[in-house]
Amino acid sequence: MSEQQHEPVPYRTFILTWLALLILTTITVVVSRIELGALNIWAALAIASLKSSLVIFVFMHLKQESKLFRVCLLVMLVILAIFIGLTFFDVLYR
Amino acid sequence: MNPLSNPTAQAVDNVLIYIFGFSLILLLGITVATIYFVIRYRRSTNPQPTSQVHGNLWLETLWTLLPTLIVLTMFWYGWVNYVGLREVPDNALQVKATARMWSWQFEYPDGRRENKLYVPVGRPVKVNLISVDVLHNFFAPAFRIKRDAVPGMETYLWFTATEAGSYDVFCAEYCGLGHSAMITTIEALDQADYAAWAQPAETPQPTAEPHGLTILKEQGCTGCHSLDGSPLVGPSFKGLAGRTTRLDRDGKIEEVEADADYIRRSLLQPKADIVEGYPPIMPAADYLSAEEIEAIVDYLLQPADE
Amino acid sequence: MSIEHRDDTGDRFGMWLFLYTEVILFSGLFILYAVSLYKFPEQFGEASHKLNIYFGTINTLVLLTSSLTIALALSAIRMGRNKQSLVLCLTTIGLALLFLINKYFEWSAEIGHGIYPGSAQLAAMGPGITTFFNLYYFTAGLHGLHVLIGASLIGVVAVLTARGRVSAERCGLLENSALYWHLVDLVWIFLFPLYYLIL
Amino acid sequence: MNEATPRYGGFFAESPRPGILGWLLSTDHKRIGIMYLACITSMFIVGVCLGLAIRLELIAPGPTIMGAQTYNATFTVHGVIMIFLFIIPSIPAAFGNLLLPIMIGARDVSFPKLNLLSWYFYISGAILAVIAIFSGGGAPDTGWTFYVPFSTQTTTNVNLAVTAAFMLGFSSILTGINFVTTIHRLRAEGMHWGRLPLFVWTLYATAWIQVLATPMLGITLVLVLLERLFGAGLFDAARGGDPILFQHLFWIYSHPAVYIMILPGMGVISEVIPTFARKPLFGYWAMALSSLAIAFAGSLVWAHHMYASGMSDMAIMIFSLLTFLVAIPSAIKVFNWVSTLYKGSIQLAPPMLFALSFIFLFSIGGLGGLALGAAASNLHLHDTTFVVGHFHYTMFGGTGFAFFAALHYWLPKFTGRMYDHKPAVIAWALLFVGFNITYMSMQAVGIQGMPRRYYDYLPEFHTLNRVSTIGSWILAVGLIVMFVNLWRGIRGGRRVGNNPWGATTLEWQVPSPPPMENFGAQDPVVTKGPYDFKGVVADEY
Ligand code: HEA
Ligand code: HEA
Ligand code: HEC
Ligand code: CUA
Ligand SMILES: [Cu+2]
Repeated sequence: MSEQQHEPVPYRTFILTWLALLILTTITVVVSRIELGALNIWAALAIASLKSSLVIFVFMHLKQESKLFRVCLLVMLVILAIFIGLTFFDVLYR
Repeated sequence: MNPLSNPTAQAVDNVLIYIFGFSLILLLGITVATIYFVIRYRRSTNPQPTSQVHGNLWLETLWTLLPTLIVLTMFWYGWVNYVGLREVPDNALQVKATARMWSWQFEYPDGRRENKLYVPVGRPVKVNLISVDVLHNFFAPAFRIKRDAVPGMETYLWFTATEAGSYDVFCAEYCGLGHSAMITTIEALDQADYAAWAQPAETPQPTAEPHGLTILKEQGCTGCHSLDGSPLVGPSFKGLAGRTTRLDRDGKIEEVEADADYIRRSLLQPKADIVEGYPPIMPAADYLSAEEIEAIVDYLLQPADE
Repeated sequence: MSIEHRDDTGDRFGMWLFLYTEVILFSGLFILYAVSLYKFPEQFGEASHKLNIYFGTINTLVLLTSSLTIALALSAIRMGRNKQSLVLCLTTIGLALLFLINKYFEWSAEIGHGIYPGSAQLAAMGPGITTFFNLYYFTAGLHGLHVLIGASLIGVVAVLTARGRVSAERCGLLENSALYWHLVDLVWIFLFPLYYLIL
Repeated sequence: MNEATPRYGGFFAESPRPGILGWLLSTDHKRIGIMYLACITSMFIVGVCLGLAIRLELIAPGPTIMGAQTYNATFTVHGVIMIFLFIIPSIPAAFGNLLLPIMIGARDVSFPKLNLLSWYFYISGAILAVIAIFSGGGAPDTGWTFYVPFSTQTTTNVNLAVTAAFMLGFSSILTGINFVTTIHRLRAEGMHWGRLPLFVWTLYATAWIQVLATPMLGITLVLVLLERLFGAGLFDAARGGDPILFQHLFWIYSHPAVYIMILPGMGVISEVIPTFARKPLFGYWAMALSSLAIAFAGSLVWAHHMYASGMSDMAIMIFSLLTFLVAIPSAIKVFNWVSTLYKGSIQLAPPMLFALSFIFLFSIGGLGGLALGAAASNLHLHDTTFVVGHFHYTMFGGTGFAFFAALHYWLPKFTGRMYDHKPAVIAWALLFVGFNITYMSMQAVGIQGMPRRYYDYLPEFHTLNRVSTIGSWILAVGLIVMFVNLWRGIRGGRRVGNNPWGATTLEWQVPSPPPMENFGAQDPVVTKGPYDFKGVVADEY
């Protein structure tokens, strides 16, 4: 079962990630209180994506998983982007 | 699909013929090849396969690229002709079409309302579609045009009748019970007839039907309510006057004498009291003016004269 | 019956696939959100001000922490510290409950103001705002449901750990429940700014 | 199988549990596959009988055998049953479960218990759907597309129907997850990607669509439900909603779904044709990759169902272009099938007949799809019976005939018995002729402009409709002959060996019916490609 299980991740890695997430959360809240117009939403999304990639790669051990896992994740995200993006070809130009 | 001379139909038919033509050729090619191989290489004459080839890069690239080109031309031809269907000539006659379960109403710039779409021959007509309840679709096969009527949104289409005559209009978006009955016609009149029709009749003809009845027909009430007692979606208007209707007030049945304000209520808040055994689908007729409603009430209440 | 045959990587892979389906499920609601935001920008801003940002922020912290604890629980079991792992699992469940309790108070407050799907008051606020709150309730509700499921999964894991059925060699179940729990966290990471923070 | 002979009974005989429980609680992929096959076939029979009723009603203008409400309910239920209960699970869930593990040299799928669970979701969905027909407010009358706002207003059992569809979607998702994982993790030693049978490739592509598209259907249906329960107004224009958005969400799933339907069918054809041409499939990699290409491109084109919906013209241009791109991989497949026949040694056994007619019928359907995909011509053809013709050609003429081919091809494997060939050929002829009469005339009347979902029609459409109805009777006879013949074959057909057709994929090397663990003591080691016919002999012919 060598390839089946990966090495346990040391506690501090997780704790540091957690701190990073907390900091990012405060950043979103602060940024959202500044009036940036449409930028607000993009900033929020950018930070959220950053946070989620932290969760995915560290907490969910994607770092240790084989390439297959990352490729599949990519496929899913591409499809997701297509679903949302192409819908907007209608909504934006209606 | 008889050849038609009007512009929209021609635009669409070009594409149809182009694509069907290609498709026919391709289909024939494939079928003939298949049948030929099946006969030529049948087990009885060809007991052992005479080739074990796994593939052929050139052939495969060929029949990847060829279809690509073919479909791209199809796409382009389809698109350019579609653009033509969306660009309305600016001298177009504007008509507002209201779709409701299950009837059409056409309103002209001069405020006149009709259930059939009367248009002059030779002049482009722009139909602005709206719906008051669910999705409907204005489909005129003779002009190859089709567009949904969407509640809360205005859509449009245009056409030009090149020959006088009467052309079918269907509702081509499923809208429930009366979907297949939601049919009307485009009446294309040549100049003289159209002029005659277009000028307002100042003196109402002696044989004019009661005003209320006209409204009922205009408003598409008759789409759901028959005048001859035959049951449609809604109860028939025949003998409505003084009829005691059994109402279903959420669960408990009540008997009501159909009098003036009952009818007003039925018109303005149909959901308030539902006639027993009927679905609660009657649209509120609050878009009617007060006198229109009175006219309807009067008409419905006058005793049925035998 | 198929013979006892074990493939942890396969199990994890299957779990990831399942998580993808969850993401797509929520994405449907996010498409609706995006389109409505595009149609009613200022109504959305106004509506989101009606949401209590403190509840939102606290819940974010709670979920992030719970993600940490469950991740730690996995490391712990891998290092053979089953007791610790059990404690961490229970903490995670505790945090999940805390999250739900928060939600309960938040929602009852809003419902107290007569703001809930189909309420007359909401309808009175006009199109954009109604859309916002309906979407908010459905998305948050669906997410809450996932919190519930995830918590009970981890509950099962905890019991099995206590019984010694989950251990350094056989921690697949804990691994997958943890994955699921992280997804719950991920959804909230997007849900939070979109509903509580847009101006 | 039930006769009390000491003969070898394969997985039908061996079971840890006796009797019916041995099936209902079995996690063996073959037993689950058989259970799927049984349910799906019965659902199919219900569906086609409804189809027959539809045609009977349309034999003449005006009411003939039913009222308008009944008619609307009939085509709705016909559509729902055919789509969600028959065609989507037909080949993947039934034959996929039966064959996939054996074909890749595995003992079972990755998650046998999940597999059983997904069957239970299927059966509960089926039961709910049936309840929806017979209970309360009457059978749903929305059409299988559940378009709002009508679906949120009608008083019929839409809630139940929607819940049923939701469960069926979940069942389909579980199957998808299972197959993807299985194909990645459980391939036997030596079974690398270049040696997978094409059927496995198509199942793989299908499974990905099931995983990535189906959840969108789930959330859409949930929203319809919430709309009906709480009146949230998310799709209600009056309250800031957008009815067209529903159509987007619905088709984001339901277009990819049509490739869930056709891809496994294409896989079956890619197995049958080489076997009866005794020749390797032409262009293996082109076939494998085009399956993935279809799956991917298929998720880019959903809005070609919405050209007339009031969607923006920009979107129409984009989606029309993408729609045409989907046609290309399909074209590649067709050309490769045909050229596989070249210089083969062709045997017109029943499965081959169905496979060859698949090519013809699917081509007609698909080429019709091109006319629908072009923006201008779609405006004339949209929601006419031409569309109905198109999708019956693709679904029934395509997937349906592939399903029949699979039945004739693999049933001998799983029962160890062979049906009579003469009745099978007669049935095929009847089906083929009846099919074209029925749907060719339907397409023709559509081009003349008859809208679909029409309970009543104008006199000018009468002739073609009558022809179509008569065609459906020929179809009916053909189907009955086929089913009866197959049934007799299963019960009392003559015994055949492990490899009646002389096919090369792994399932033909195990005994028929296959034993519980598929490969006895040790797992197989694969040393050659899937279509290497050297030295393989058929014990038939
Ligand atoms: C198995 C199911 C299936 C399949 C495989 C397809 C395949 C295709 N479909 Fe179809 N379709 C449906 C099932 C299916 N469809 C259903 C159920 C509906 C109606 C839903 C409803 O409203 O109820 C529908 C409706 C539908 C519409 C909407 C019609 C409308 O309502 O306005 C459109 C429009 O573009 C379309 C297009 C296509 C295209 C381009 C393909 C392509 O994939 C076809 C590709 C195949 C070929 C092209 C033929 C084979 C190739 C050759 C013969 C080689 C030569 C070819 C070239 C050189 C190009 N389909
Ligand atoms: C795989 C899918 C599939 C299949 C196989 C069929 C099969 C048939 N369908 Fe289907 N149909 C759909 C999927 C399918 N349909 C869908 C999705 C719709 C859209 C619904 C909607 O609009 O929402 C539709 C709509 C639809 C319409 C359009 C309704 C309308 O728009 O007004 C019509 C009209 O003729 C029709 C007819 C038929 C017919 C005649 C058959 C024939 O194939 C039937 C042939 C079979 C028989 C005539 C019966 C044979 C008898 C038996 C098999 C019994 C045997 C019993 C024993 C052996 C015990 N169907
Ligand atoms: C979509 C179909 C539909 C349309 C259009 C419609 N109605 Fe109705 N109507 C019904 C139904 C169904 C009922 C019975 C249930 C109820 O009382 O609401 C009904 C009930 C009524 C009643 C009470 C009848 C009785 O027997 O008590 C009156 C009066 C009436 N409608 C008038 C009208 C008028 C006037 C119009 C046109 C402005 C109209 N309706 C348009 C469906 C319709
Ligand atoms: Cu109106 Cu169909
Ligand atoms: Cu499609």
